[in-house]
Amino acid sequence: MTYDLAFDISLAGLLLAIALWTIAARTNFPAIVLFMIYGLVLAIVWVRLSAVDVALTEAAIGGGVTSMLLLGAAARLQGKNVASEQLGLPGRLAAALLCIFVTAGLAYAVFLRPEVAATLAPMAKENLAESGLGNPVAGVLFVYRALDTLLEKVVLLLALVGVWSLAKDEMWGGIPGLRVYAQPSGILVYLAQVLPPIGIMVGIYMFWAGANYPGGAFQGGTVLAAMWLLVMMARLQDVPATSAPWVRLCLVVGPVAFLAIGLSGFVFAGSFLGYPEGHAKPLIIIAEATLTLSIGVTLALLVAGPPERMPQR
Amino acid sequence: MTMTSFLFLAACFVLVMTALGLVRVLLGPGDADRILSVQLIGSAGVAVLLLLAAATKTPSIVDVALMLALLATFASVGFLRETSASRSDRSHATDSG
Amino acid sequence: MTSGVLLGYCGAVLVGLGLFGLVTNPEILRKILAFNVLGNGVFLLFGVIARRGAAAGLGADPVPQALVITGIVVAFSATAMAVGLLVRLNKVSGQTIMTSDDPTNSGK
Amino acid sequence: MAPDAIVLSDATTADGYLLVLAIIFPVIGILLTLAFGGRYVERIALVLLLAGLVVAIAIFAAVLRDDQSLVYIVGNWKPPLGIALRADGVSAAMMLTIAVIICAIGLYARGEFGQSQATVPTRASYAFWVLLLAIWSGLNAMAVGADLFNLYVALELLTFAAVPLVCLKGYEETIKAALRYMLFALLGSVLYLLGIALIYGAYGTLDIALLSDRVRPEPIAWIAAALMTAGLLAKTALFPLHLWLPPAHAGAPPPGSAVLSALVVKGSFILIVRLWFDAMPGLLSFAAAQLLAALGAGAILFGSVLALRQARLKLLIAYSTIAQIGYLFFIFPLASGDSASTPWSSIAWTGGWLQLFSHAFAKAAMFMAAGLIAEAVGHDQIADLRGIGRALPVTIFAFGLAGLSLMGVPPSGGFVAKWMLLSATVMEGQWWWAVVMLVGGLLAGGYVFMVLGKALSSTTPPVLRVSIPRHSEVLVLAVALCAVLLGLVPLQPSEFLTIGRPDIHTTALQ
Amino acid sequence: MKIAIDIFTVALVSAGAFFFMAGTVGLLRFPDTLTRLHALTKVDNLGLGLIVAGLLPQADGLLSALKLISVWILVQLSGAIVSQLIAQATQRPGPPT
Repeated sequence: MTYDLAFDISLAGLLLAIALWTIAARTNFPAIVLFMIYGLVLAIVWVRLSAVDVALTEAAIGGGVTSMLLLGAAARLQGKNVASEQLGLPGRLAAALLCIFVTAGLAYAVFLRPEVAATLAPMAKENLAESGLGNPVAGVLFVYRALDTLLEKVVLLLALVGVWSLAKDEMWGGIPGLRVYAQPSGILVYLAQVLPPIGIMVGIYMFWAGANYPGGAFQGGTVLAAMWLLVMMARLQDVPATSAPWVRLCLVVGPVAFLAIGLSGFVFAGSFLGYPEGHAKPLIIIAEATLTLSIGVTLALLVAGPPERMPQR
Repeated sequence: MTMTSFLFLAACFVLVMTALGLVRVLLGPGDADRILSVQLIGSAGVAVLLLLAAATKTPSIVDVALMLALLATFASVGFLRETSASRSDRSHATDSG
Repeated sequence: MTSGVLLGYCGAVLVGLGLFGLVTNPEILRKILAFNVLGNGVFLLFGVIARRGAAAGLGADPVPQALVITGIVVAFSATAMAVGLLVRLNKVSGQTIMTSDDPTNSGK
Repeated sequence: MAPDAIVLSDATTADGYLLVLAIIFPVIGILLTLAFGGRYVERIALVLLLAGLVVAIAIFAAVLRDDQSLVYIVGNWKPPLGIALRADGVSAAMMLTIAVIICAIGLYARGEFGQSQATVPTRASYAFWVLLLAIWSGLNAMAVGADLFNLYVALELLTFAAVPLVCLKGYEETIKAALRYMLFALLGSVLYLLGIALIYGAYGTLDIALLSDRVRPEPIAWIAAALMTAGLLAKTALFPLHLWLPPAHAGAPPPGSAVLSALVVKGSFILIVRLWFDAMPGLLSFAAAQLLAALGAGAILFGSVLALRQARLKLLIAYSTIAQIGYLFFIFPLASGDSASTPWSSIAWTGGWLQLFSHAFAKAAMFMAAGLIAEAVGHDQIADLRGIGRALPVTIFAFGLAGLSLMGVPPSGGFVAKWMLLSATVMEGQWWWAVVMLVGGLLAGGYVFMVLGKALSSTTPPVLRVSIPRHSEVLVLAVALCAVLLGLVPLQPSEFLTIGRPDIHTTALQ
Repeated sequence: MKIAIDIFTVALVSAGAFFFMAGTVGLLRFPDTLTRLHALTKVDNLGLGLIVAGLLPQADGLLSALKLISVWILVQLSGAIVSQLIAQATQRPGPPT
């Protein structure tokens, strides 16, 4: 069985070549295109590392929303690239030396593997039954390290507040400046009609499967975000104002539900973010379902950017 | 040669072949050509993942392929945003890398 | 050499590449891309450690996997916020690069 | 007999739930303001500020009463699988400082970001209150975090709240400052995360107490520690990674500057201390400690000299922050020496933390004072502040009091802190740091008097653009007085700051 | 029986991999964007189609087989739409070719 090693070597080589190229490309657009391919190759790498949950996340983020975000940014940037601000050769050499030093240190650290691999896998698996989940990664995210997950959702919302705060004063609460087509081509409208139903199904499947198989709220939410963006870009639905009550409700419903379940743990499970015995799985499903929605809306609005116009009345 | 080895070999072949297609990103000349290679490697990525799913007998890998297939269009849609934006606003310098 | 170790070295190189791009490229958008390459290198190291910790019938240790998923979310939020700042800066001043000189350093 | 660290991590203590509340209360505020679109943002924020202050006092009281750490095991999942929160004496004191300063800043900010009854929420005021709450949540999570990855999330919470605060005004230079800050902060967190990966790979846990037992002085631990420290230094803005700080801290609106300079940079500093003294106690060699302190010395000299050369008041204060952060790093060589049985029983441990607390109060007061001055005269050019002392006597008095603490002149918290650090240099025989500290004190005197001299130089007060409400001035004075009152702490290692430190455990390791 | 199924898989997957190679060659060698687009469509249709068909007998159960087919359909759909989008973009007047 040496073919799998051959595959991994090709994969690693491809990944490095693309990364090198992304860094070295002279202009922005090829760099972004390469970066999109890079995300795709990474998803395969994660599969090879037996981390299918991460592969799904990377595929969803790298393939969908990051591409839209970066291409949208490239389209909005005005003014040409000035190469004169390049760091001088001595500076670049010094930087290269530093980076080689760091890489060497890390490679040495990879080389120095402990005799007994450090792992929490047995412990994570052993305690999983108590929660009724079948996917150990979901177990870590929603049971053992639920506090991290909760705070990370707050980080996501905070990033959105940060992006919104970049609006002009008079546009506050207005409509994000997502680039939509003035006259979308028929084919795009067709795509935006056909793909979202499938996408929403996949998104719900991801979150539903996530309890027992790879997948989960984040992967599902990302798919929903991509689909919603597509619909908005094809002008099948208007971009909502950031002050619209339903938008605000969708944004917070997941974190609020998760936090409420966490706080109810004080009373019913004797601990914050603990789950009462026998009720863990339904509670986690409720949290994941609402989080899927909130994550979808948050990610889409992050891509859409700060408010740039006011709703017309 | 076992089935597993064959599937790995096939995955390896598809991967290397489409990797060569990446040269198109370098050559360009237009952005549409660059997007074409994204499209090619997207399809290849789906194929590779399906082969890996069969080779390692891990059905959940098919979900990753499903995700890639679903989102494969987005690069192109994003690219169209790029051209439509540059058409309407100004001429955009996006030439060879 | 197993594939895990191979991908580990790969992650180390990605970190170096990303760091180099982040430090040397004045173009802000490219700095953001480089940050993502760097971040992915770090995640890859997590992945190699997870793979190394395969036990109890699991293909990889779930704890580092969960950390990576959290990390990817945070990295995406960071990218979105940095892009937002960049677009705003460009709109206000027409700049797309981070100048190396520090206007406040000169004092008077 | 004091329990050792491993036993400590095992059980939730009676008042441990307070630690969760300290993190969660601001989060509730963020979610509420997002849901209700911000019409009530100020009221929600003020209610939660009060609640948070009560929690912080309760935590302080509980630690003081029980003479031991508060511990909370989240979800009843013990480390290494789960996450623990711990508050020792240092955390409790830190949280109280944070609470008092944030509440003061909240009251102060009502002038700039307050909402009258009928108005629709404006962009800046909405964002400010949300970000202030988020910073508080992040800082509390930093203070009580006992898991390296949980601390990473807290660190990011802090970054994502701090960056938009910098460019709230939306001017070109503030956006640029925010972007620069963002890139430095992102680099910092990604390096920190890299260290986490290596540590988990080598030791199989991220819990600080468990790590203190497992980490050995070996190459992998060195590489991880170096990466994490480098990342955190970028976030703390220690020389020579300080480039982002002056434009960012000077560009934010005054309440924002105050919270950034007084508190946010300290968040990552706590983590550096936790890393070297708690998670990897066996790793802090003489050379590493000297290197950290040398960077601190560089910061003191560089920051102070540049502060002297500034024409704008807010930039001067920002450069002074760089210098004052430098003092904090003397804790590494001076507390880890041989003169005391454990680092925490050394005089430098208390001195270092006291420097952190007193600088927090002093710097908050200074930026708040600078904000009032800028509001009154419409600019902050030092050269044109002639006679401002006549117009705003209370504000200038508060500025002067805060300045005393920065210089290290008695009676002030800064004096006691610097005196303790100086004594420690004598006890440790590391006189070279004493020289730096004395020079730094003189330079601080230089820049403080540069401002005061101008402010008091003329007898004719300048025409004020707007009049400053008296209560704002009194508030600034109260914060400055806190910095002075810290000087009443007795000149010996404080018992409180040693509560919950794993004394038996570490000595056994050495 | 097992042998026959395996031979079927090997044959179809090999044929699919061959089409991926053909697609790459086309992408690199064909003179302009539209002909390259044509080459790419071949890959999407035939390359991936053959690989999916080859893997079908290896799937464990009807549901897995259906998932494989739906992945293929999805790639077909997005492939067709992307071809249209790119063709439109290249046909409109403007700087990128």
